[in-house]
Amino acid sequence: MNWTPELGLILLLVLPGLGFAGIVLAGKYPNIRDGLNLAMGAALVANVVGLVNAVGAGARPGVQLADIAPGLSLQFTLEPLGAMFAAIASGLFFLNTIYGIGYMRGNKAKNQTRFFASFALAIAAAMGVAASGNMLTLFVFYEILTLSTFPLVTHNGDEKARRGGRIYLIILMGTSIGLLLPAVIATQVYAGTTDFMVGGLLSGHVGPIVGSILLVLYVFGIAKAALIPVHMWLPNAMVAPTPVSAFLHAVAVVKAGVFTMVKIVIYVFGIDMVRASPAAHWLAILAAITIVVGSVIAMTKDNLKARLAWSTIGQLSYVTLGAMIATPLALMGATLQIVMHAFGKITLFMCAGAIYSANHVTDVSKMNGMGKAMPWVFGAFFIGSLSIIGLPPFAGAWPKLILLMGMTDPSDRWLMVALILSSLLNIVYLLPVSVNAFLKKPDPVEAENAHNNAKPPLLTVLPPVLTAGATLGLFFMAGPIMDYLRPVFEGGS
Amino acid sequence: MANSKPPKPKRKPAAPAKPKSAKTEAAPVTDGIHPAARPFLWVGNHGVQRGFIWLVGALMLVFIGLDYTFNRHGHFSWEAAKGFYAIFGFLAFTFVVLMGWPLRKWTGRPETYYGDGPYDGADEGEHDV
Amino acid sequence: MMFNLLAMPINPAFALMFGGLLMAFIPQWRVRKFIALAGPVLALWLWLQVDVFGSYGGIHIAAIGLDLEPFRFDGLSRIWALIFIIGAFLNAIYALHERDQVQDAMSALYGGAAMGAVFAGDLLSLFVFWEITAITSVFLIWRSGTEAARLAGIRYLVMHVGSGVLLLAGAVLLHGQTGSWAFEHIGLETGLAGWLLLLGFGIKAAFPLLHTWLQDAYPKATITGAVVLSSFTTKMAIYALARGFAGEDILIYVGAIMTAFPVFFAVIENDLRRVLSFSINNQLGFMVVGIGVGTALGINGAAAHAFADVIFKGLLFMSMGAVMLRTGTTKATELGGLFRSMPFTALFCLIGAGSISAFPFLSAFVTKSLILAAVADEGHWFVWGVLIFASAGVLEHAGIKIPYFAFFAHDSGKRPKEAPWNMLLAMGLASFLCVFLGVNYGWLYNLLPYEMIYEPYTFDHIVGQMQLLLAAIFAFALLVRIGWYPPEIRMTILDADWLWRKPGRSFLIWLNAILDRLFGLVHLGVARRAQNVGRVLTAVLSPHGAFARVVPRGALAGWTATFLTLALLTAYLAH
Amino acid sequence: MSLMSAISSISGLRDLLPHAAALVVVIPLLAGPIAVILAKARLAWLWSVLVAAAAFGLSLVLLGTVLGGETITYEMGNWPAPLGIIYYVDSLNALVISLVSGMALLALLYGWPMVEREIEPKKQAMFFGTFLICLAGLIGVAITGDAFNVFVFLEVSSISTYVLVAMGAGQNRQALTASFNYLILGTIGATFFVIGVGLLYMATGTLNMADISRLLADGDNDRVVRAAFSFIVIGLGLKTAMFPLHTWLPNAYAFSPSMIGVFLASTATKVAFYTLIRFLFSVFHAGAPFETAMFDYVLAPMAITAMIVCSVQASFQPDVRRLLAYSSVAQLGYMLLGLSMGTVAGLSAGLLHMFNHALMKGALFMAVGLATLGLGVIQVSEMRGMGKTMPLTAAGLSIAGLSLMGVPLTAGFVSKYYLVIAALERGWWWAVAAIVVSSVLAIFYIGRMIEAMYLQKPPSHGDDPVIVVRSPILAIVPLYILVAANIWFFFDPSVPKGLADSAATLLLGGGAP
Repeated sequence: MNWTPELGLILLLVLPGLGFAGIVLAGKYPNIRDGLNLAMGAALVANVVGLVNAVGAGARPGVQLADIAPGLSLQFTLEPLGAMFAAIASGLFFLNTIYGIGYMRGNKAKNQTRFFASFALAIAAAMGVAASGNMLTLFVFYEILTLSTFPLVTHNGDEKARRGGRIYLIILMGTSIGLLLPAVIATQVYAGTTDFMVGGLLSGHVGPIVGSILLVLYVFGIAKAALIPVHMWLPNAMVAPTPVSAFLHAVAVVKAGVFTMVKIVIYVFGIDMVRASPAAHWLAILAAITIVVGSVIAMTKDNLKARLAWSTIGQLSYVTLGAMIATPLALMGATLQIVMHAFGKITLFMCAGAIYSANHVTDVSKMNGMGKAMPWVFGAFFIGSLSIIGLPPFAGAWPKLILLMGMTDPSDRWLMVALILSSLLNIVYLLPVSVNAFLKKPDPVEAENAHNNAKPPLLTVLPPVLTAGATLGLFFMAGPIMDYLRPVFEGGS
Repeated sequence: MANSKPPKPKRKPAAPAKPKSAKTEAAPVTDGIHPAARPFLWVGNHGVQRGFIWLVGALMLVFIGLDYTFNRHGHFSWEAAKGFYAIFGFLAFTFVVLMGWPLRKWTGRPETYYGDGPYDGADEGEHDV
Repeated sequence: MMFNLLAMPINPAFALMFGGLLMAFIPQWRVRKFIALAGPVLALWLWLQVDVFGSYGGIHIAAIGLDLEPFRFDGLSRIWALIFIIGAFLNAIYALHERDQVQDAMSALYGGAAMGAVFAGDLLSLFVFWEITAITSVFLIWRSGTEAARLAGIRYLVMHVGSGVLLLAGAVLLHGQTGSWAFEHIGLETGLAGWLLLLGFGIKAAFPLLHTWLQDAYPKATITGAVVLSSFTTKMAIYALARGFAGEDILIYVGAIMTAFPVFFAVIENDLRRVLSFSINNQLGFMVVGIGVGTALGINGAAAHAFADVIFKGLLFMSMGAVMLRTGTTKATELGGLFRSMPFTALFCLIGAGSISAFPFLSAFVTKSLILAAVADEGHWFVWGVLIFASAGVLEHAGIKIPYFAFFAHDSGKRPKEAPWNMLLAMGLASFLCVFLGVNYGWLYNLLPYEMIYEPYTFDHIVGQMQLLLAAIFAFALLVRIGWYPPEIRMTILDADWLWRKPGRSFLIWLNAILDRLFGLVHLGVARRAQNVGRVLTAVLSPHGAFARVVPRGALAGWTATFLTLALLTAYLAH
Repeated sequence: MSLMSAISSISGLRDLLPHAAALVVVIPLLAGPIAVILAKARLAWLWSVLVAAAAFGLSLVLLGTVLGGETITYEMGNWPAPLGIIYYVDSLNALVISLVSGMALLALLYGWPMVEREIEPKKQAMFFGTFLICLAGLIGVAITGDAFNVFVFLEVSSISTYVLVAMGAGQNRQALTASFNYLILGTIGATFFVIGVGLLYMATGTLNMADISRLLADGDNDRVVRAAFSFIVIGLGLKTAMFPLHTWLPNAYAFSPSMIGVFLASTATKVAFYTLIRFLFSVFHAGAPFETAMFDYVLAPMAITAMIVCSVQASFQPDVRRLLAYSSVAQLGYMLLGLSMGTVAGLSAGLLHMFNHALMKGALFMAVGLATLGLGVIQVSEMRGMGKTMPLTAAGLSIAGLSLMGVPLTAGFVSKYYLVIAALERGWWWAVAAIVVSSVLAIFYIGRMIEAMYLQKPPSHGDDPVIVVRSPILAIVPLYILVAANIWFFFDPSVPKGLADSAATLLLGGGAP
């Protein structure tokens, strides 16, 4: 059978499904299991590469999975935005799998089969989100993503993990069923369909007030995007093992949230409508507040993963901010932030996990002087930090620039303050981690601790170093990426 | 090359420093002297340093005197005043130095004030002194 | 994106940056040192290759309509690039004895980035290089390895990245207004955009109150690091100001303040490298004034003075670095009488001191006077007076204090070795350049961006300058003699950074505590409210609550009847 | 689609079974006493299964006929209406009848291991007999076209239900009180209903529903008619467990034998709900002012109150089955809400939810019954670790629970989706809000169970965890049939949705029975 984009679209779900089956069946034989897992990841990446090329060449493959009722169908259509998300998610998933294998083996974790099986389901869900052709399908996979990551969040199985998992589930399910679903259904009622449409499927069907209400429902309903006050699940989900955190923050979950955010602005509301909506302005302000507050709270956290979690809340509100400002440039910046942040943040999380694997240290204040034992890890962390801060020549610089370019309208421009402040705060809470590791003398008591010189497993060092290198490479790749995405934003004003 | 001998005025005999310097002068360390510096050791001489002020004073007077040999056509009228630059320079310098006292009173703090610890080259160099 | 590198002049900045990247991966120090020296030489060669002013090798990004001009060669960028090349070369020699891969790589990258910024024809390229200088230079501070350096480095980075982000914001706004990214004259009439850009440039140019990173970080940098740092960052900012804000009146006053205030601090500062940092501030003030005046003479003065400053300020830092290398300190209280064992260093230091003090036949004499003349030409008598005053102040701290307390004064008894040969060589070359520029000023004047007619060596100029300098030296001798000169004491002198290092820090700590408490209260409040709601709900709805209590069956029947009545009423009343 | 065609092909049998409409009631009614006579429990059970299967088969035949676009009118004893009793099948009750007989079959399959443990051996045959009579009563209510006949079958089913509930006394003596309460309130309801029917007879002189409807079409301002209307609504409301007349329900569900809990939860209130619809829309006329007033001021407010209050109550329940019972009252609120919209879309959504709710609640009660059987679980807190000890049951319970929450990929999503759409079309934003709040509350109370099952450690004796409990396969199969149905009807809801649509169109389009 020849590979066609339509087949590729189906394979997006089938490959992880096969992977899931393989992992479960080979559960007793860790080497075979992990081999299957990697093979699945590689096949998925290859498949996505094919799809990305096809979409880049102008194809818009579509497949209808189930037709439940008129206007109610599971429909896949891949466009550049989705192709980009699929590429990021599958690519980083592959790296994260390598890393996860190293991490879980290095830490001799329990229930590895369940762990990787859940991962396979979650990546399937993420692929589903990426390829959704209508809001209903997106919603369905959005929910599956929540459910399939739940066992991952609670993987450690202790009281803390359960509490984190409970909050994770309550907030994500509560908002999605309570806010997002009514919004989706209302969209169906007003527009007669939920199929994504260039220019916005709601435009012309609803007035500004109903539009605003729907926008608010959508924005808070997509709690995965972690806008204050629906962000609390994210810090609480930090109880999970590090590969999960990396997956939540950089590969799929939060990314799926902000991806959905961009998607609804472009295809459900349409840029013009969001721009005209009074609610969007306030939501943009809220996003700006989230950016600053996330950074400020990140500063106060000594636990590295907690710090990174709050950092994600701040960083991904860039996307929401861009989406709510809704100029083509702001949206381009927002979309680019999804890509660029992914590489930066996954680097940081993988480094955090590598440090933990080496010596079970989680607090920043106890990492002083560790740079000598783990130069590559902390070097990668440093590069990742620079990218997150948004300094050239690292990937994170582009989205900030383009976002700023999209914010020059006088009514928006003062929101730039949030971005500027955020960059400075990022330095304060991110850079000292690696700088202290290299420069600060360890506490004498800590220095006595033989663990301080422990080395992390190789498989946990290699992936972050690769992604750190990628942040440098992506800085120079930004042009092609933007060209690729351009058709999406040309539909707007 | 530099046409002015750099100033080497008299060292103020600071009370706590005195025993130390006396000790140094009592047992001059000749080992550390650079050969190229030997001809100029007189510069460190107490008398020379004390007398330096006269040299500078004399030179200053000479240049003030030169003011009388021509009419300065500067941008501002006061530039033409004889010895303007000397007076301005003297007053400015004195003012700057004397302001050091109150300034130090207001802004001086112990070295450990910011709690950053010492920072003079803890790790570097071959401090063979 | 595409690069058209062939058959076109190549940006000399790439020579340095490429070298820096190479060095980052080369552990053999000899190879690195060779690259470090070859980089500036290659850059110079590339610099010489460009015959025609223009912009080369543009990059176009279609998706967001972005045109980048990373290499614009014109009168203004030409001279700045040259001095950066010279600076990089001298610094490389000065660092030959050092075996630090990080510093080797970062110094070259940093110098290259600074040069890249100078060549940037658009604000985005400028931003990119602007930020790279921040990232790379901070390593020169951190590598000294002290706790103080680490903290100062972080503060430094915050301010410098902040400067870059302000620049970016301003650039974006400007682009919104004009539709162009080109880095040409900006001016404050562009409103917010202009102010943001000015602020961004101002941080790196160490405007008053924004200057503290300089005195904070430079003295804590490594020995070679301080020398490298003194060459690039601030001069790059001066270039940006000259390009973007020439003729802004506000700069005249900002510059005047910059020349004046550091001299007071420098008097009582004990650390000689910190004294030099204040001196940088003061010298930048002269350049800023020149830019503020904005005439051909003023801009030329700023350019020429920046050129001279890289050399003589570098020389002074080099001499202090040598002292530091040999004695481990640059605190005036610990030093004195070093001329006995470090005569060459002392001599070079004196030349540097003379240069910065603008003794005739040394470099600053022919450059600073351009600025003074420009100010006077425009009739700013008060500012002119401040500059003359500041010149006396320069003499005090840079001309006298540095050499005097390090090499003369009372004998500290320290007899360190003379500086290594490479340091002496670097200092010697710099000293030579100081004299060379002071004498062959025509060569420098020819490189300046604008046409002008000016002759520094007039009789009244020489006499006036000598009067000023000698009277000031006389005052120094007198004050020391009568004991009014403030003695050197080891202490910290507060500066504007006190604002954020003390109350600012306390405020943050306080804010954090308050936020914690606030969040706690909110949580508690929510919890209490929830508890109350929960209690009510429990009372009504729980298995033991009012609703679920086993009701007597009669009551149930009654209740049903009531409900029936309600239904009947509804049915009857409807119409 | 495939399901629909499959059913249509069965409809070819209708030539062989022209009397299907009568047989579907008569067979179980007559088979009930036979079951008692069989005396041997296992034999009685087998017989019951056979009968239920036959009833189900017959109802599928009827369903096939209706899907073919026909309606069936069967004259009992060939006495034409209005003198004789006629049975009448259209898309509305075809769905209900299939549901009732299908659930009866599944409940019986599921019930054997349960009954074996829960009911005294000598009462078992009697239990199955009563069950068959109850089934006949419920089908009869649904199929008859005669108002008084409705009352008769309603009482047949009710009285047998009281008995069945009371048989839970073997497990818990409270079953007797619960049954007695049920009996009192059920009787009040029946009485109100029969008063209403009497008043209707007074006003129209006939008991045939079609005739009543025709006669009422003219003079609907009659006070007698209005009184009849009120009595019937309240009477059936009581049987439907409409808030606040639901107080009999939680205990009746909670203390009855497991199998009866499953059956009642998925059928009894549904049949009453059907009857309510039948009277509201095809006996009375939806456009009548008093009916609109009743919808707007009584039914809709009570519906959303039920949706929220009972969901909160469910969240508080420590007892699993009471939790599910309160949830049922809340879910009935959804159906009443759809009904009270008075639009085709609303009614259709209500009917669809009725169908889906039967599937999910049936599955939930089955799973809970298994949990009780295996681990002695009565309280939510006792379900801890069930994900480990009873993985299959726990998984089934979770999926059905997700369906109850209205998560996509489950049938519960589809009906809530249509309900929200109907509310929006009607402009009832507040109803949408209530649905949302109630769904979120459902997350809470279902989440409590899921959390206990999967996130808490199983109970252990010292260090040894309680070993995995094997559930009887005979009980697991029907559970998973329902679970699969919950998923199936997300992807292909065409049969119930089509029936609900055509029923709603028929009822509101003024089509007389």
